[in-house]
Amino acid sequence: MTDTPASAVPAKEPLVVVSSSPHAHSGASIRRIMLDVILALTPAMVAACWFFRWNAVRLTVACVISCVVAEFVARKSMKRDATVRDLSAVVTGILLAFNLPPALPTWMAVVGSVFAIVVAKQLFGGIGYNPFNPALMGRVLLLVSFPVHMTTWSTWNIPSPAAGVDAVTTATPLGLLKTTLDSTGSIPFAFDGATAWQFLLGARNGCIGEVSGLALLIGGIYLLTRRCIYWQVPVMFIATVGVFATVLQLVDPAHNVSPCFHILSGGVMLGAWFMATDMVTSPVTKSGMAIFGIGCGILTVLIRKWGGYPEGVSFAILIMNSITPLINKATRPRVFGHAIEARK
Amino acid sequence: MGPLTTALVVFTLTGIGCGAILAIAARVFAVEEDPRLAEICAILPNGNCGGCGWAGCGEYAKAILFDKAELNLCTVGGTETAQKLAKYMGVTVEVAEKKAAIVLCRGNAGNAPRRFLYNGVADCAAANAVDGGDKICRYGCLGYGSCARACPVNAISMDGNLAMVHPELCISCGKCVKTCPRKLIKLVPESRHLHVFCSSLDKGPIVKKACKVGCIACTLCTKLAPDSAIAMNGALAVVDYAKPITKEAETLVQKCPGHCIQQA
Amino acid sequence: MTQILKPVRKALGGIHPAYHKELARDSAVRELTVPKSLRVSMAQHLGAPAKANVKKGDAVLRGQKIGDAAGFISSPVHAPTSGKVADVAEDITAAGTRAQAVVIEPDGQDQWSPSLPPAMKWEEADSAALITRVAESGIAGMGGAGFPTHVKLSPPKGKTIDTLIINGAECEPFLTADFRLMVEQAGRVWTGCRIIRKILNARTLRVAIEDNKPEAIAAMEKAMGNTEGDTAIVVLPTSYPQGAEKQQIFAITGREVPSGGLPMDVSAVVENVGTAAAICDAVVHGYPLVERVTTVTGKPVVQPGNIRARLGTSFADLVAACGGTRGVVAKVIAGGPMMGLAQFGMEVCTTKTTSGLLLVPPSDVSVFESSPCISCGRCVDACPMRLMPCDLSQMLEAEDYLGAEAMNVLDCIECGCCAYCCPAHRPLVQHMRSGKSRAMLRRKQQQAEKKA
Amino acid sequence: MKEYILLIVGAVLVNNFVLTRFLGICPFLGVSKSISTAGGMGGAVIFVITCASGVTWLFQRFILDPMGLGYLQTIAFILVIATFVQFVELVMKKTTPALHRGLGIYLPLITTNCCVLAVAVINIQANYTLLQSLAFGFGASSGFALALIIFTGLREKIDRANPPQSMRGTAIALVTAGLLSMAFMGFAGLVK
Repeated sequence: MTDTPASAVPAKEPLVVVSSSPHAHSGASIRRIMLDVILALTPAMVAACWFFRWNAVRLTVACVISCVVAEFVARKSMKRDATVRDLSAVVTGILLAFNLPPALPTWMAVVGSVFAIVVAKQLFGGIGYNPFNPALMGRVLLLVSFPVHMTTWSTWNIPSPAAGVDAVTTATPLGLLKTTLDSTGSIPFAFDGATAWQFLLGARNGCIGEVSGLALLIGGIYLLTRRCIYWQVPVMFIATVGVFATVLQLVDPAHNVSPCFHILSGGVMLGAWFMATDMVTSPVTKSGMAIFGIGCGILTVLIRKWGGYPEGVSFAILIMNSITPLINKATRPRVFGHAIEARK
Repeated sequence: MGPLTTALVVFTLTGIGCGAILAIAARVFAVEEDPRLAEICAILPNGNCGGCGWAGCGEYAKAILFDKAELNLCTVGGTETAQKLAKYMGVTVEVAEKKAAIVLCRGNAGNAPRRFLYNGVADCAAANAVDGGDKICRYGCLGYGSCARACPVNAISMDGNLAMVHPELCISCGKCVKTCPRKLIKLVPESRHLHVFCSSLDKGPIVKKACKVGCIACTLCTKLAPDSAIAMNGALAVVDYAKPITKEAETLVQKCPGHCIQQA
Repeated sequence: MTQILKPVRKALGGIHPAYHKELARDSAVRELTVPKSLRVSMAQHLGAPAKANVKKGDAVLRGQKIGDAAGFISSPVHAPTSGKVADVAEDITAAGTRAQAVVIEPDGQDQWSPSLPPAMKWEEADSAALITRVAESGIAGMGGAGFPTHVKLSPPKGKTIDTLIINGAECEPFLTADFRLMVEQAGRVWTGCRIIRKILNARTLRVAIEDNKPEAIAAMEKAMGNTEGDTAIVVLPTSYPQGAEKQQIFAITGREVPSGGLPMDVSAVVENVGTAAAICDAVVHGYPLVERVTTVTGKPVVQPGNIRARLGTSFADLVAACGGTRGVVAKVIAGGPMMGLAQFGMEVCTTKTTSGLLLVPPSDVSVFESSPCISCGRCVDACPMRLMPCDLSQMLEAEDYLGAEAMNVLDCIECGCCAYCCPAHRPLVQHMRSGKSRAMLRRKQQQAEKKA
Repeated sequence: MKEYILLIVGAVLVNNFVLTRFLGICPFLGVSKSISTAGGMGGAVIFVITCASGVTWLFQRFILDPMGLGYLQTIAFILVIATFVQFVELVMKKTTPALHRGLGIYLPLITTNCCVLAVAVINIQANYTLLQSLAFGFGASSGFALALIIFTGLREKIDRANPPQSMRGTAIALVTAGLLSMAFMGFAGLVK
């Protein structure tokens, strides 16, 4: 850098930039947020690769690539500027893959990805405009279109009620619970401390990204410290599931499992930390976020307990997505200086 | 009784019963309505298509009567309905000459340089509020296209940072005139093609620095134009569209040293 | 000893930007030699610009009135030095508008006008006389908005003021002018405070300083000595915008200024420390306001510092006094980075409201393209007025001005917290501004219609 | 009691008339522009459908069935419903003109809203008692109102969205309705 005499400063230099205030910026960007989400998903991805090996890699790669390509093609064909660089398509791809069972054929994953990006996101104009979480929309589409494939799991050792005698099943804990309760009216397994630990680490059946609660928790805490998410949504979501499940168990212990099971099984951890906290489709006010989390929790247990599907996290979040605009309206903060009479 | 007769009897009785209920209700719950409402409804096509922007013809009639809605919004009825409505409402349909909007500026990117790089909302009013707009000329077109967005018939296109009106599409609604923060757009008779394409009230030397096309207040045109059809407003020559300019037009265009008198 | 208090209420919203005060905070205020030419704008304050009462060729003396106040909400302007009037012409202001300016060619004598008002014994004067003196001395709020001070000091009948807040928060990043003033001339500031308190007959006096300025707190504490009555320094936690009037009143008294109201509606008045010092000069010495302390800072400035500059000094002269620049200047800002006004060059001149001049190198200028709102809620969290900037900006983008007005766009104080933290880089403040101007326009039209 | 609650919950969530049976789409798209109108329309529909299911049930039971005119059910129901809606409109115009103005053309349109006829017909087909019919009518119409209000909230977001030119307006609204109905599939099986 060379010093220029002061007199030469104004006219000869290239034109200066003039904009409206503020002239400072925190440096936050959508790309940075998405990068943080991807980083936060890494532990869960490692866990997925550990438990499901090749299948996890296959599904994640398929979903990410097809999401990015779908986003690129959609933007191009609509003659709009490319938005692939903001990484939101990558996040959608990873989240969708995390919500798929390990044995799902690749082409189905691709169908889900394309639907998620094109119909649930780009038709509305791209990031920021989609009313529903694209990844969950992709999953629900696959769930209603290919119910058999979407509920085919790998094998898992059931912690047996009679200690020591383990059985092997190809159902998820929630699926097994539902079918056994419906047919025999009893709980198929004991849920003790050791099992809870096993569930937390991820040794159970489920979608590839949802099994390890611990890995997801690490990612969630990272997001919290990076201020990418507010605590209201995940904490209220998980707490509500816990409270609701506790109440159920207290009322009828013979047909209800412990709240710990509800929190650690299925997609609660993944949903609470990564899906329900999706900025675009969740409320903007803190009280709204709390309501959103509570609603997700209630609907999740409602669907698990009385609904036709064994797992309700996806549906619960999507239903709460749909009333997000109403929550925003209802929780609009009182503007400073309003509702106060001027002192006469 | 055969089934046919039963059906007939039952339905006749039901019909009469329902009719009676409604007739009584209409009496009991009668609301006095403006009789003109029914008459306006009669003029409208009553297809309830909603093309006018209201939910059905009845609503549009109410809007005409109470909210002074415009009369030419019915797309189904077209001009005929509009004229009938105008006649009914006692509005004289203007027979004045058709006007078209025109942007009195030629300061496109090549002609009028900028004094800084603007970074912000691409809207003329917003840009004008940031340090007075990014063009050196403080009267010229900013080129952020607010008028083009305001135009209901897409008659304004942006051409090299300059708004251009396509007179054949213009419906002279005046929305662009209201939108332009620099008041560059005027409604002029469509038959007139000679304009002073500059709106700068600055003095000659400043205008010369700011734009290649600009009125430098030489007053030459005021002398050349017949019957003072071009007059000075301070340092700006302005065409008086009430007075004709015919054969002098070409000379004016050639002689203008600021190149701002042009035939559109 | 002086009491040191904590604020009674936590700040609402707000942000913690990078302050960069280290650039200029340790440089003592320097006197700037009178430059070759001064262009004194008549629009030094909010309200109607003053009317020049001199013409080309007139000789003026320092402190002589060269512009008369045009109405109640207006302020006179005085010659910053002695010399000849070279021109009275239209000139561009920092806000990008145009106003009359008196161009003075200094004669180098810098001779005070003999017709300056006499020094006053403020302890014995009555408040009407003091207010007249403040008005005649052309004092306007020196924090940035520039509201004529005498208007603030004369509340309408029926409104009493019980709390006077002296604002030394200086929450704008980069700026250190108020800080240096407090450190170096705490005595002047304190005298000014007492004069204002006398005028208003306010029971409570609070000096508000952010906790990142311990030297200023110490200096003020020393100057204030053994205070009488309900007087204290309030140490505010550092956050932006702690210096905003409504937020400061809320933090210190817990009172909320009603929407569309003024601080006097909650019996409070806020004055900047610079204003207090200027009032001290005007009353105690009879000097009108012809100079101010301003911070010249930013990475491209060779020697960032605080300068006591005459009104009408061009920005280029200010920068020259700080050793010029190095490297490319990509942005010139009059004021701080949060609420300052970007300039197209350095031709604009110092006014009573120029709290600083900030130069920004190209590496720190973000020329951005905004993307759609991703409803992250950060702006809602940061807004000190508890508005919903995200919704408002989307409404305004869709030109739904009525909807925005219904959602209280007029309450926006344009502090910039929302745009600062927006990850989509949306020009939220600019949207708010256009919404506000539309709403004001509509209200004016409505009032006009009512009259008609 | 439990039976009626299940009937209502089923009609509101599981077999939502708009989102799973795709009935009453016209007012669903038409009146979803502002929350207050949507609320008014929802209220009107709840009132009309609940009452109409009672009236049509009685009509079927005491007039059509004894006379053996079951095959004329559709025509008869339309007649009864139309009369009833006209009656409600007259009353509303007199008593709550503001709401009447807000609902505009959509109040008379309830006449032709297939929801009303569907509820009436389903009541007869499912052999509901009068009380069950009323409960079902109430549930179905509440489901309509719920879907309408949720959709109105979404509609505001969509109206500010930026879909490609060909998808603007009703097209994107229908896509949204489709996605919403996919979300509501989560309630499937809630009431067996």
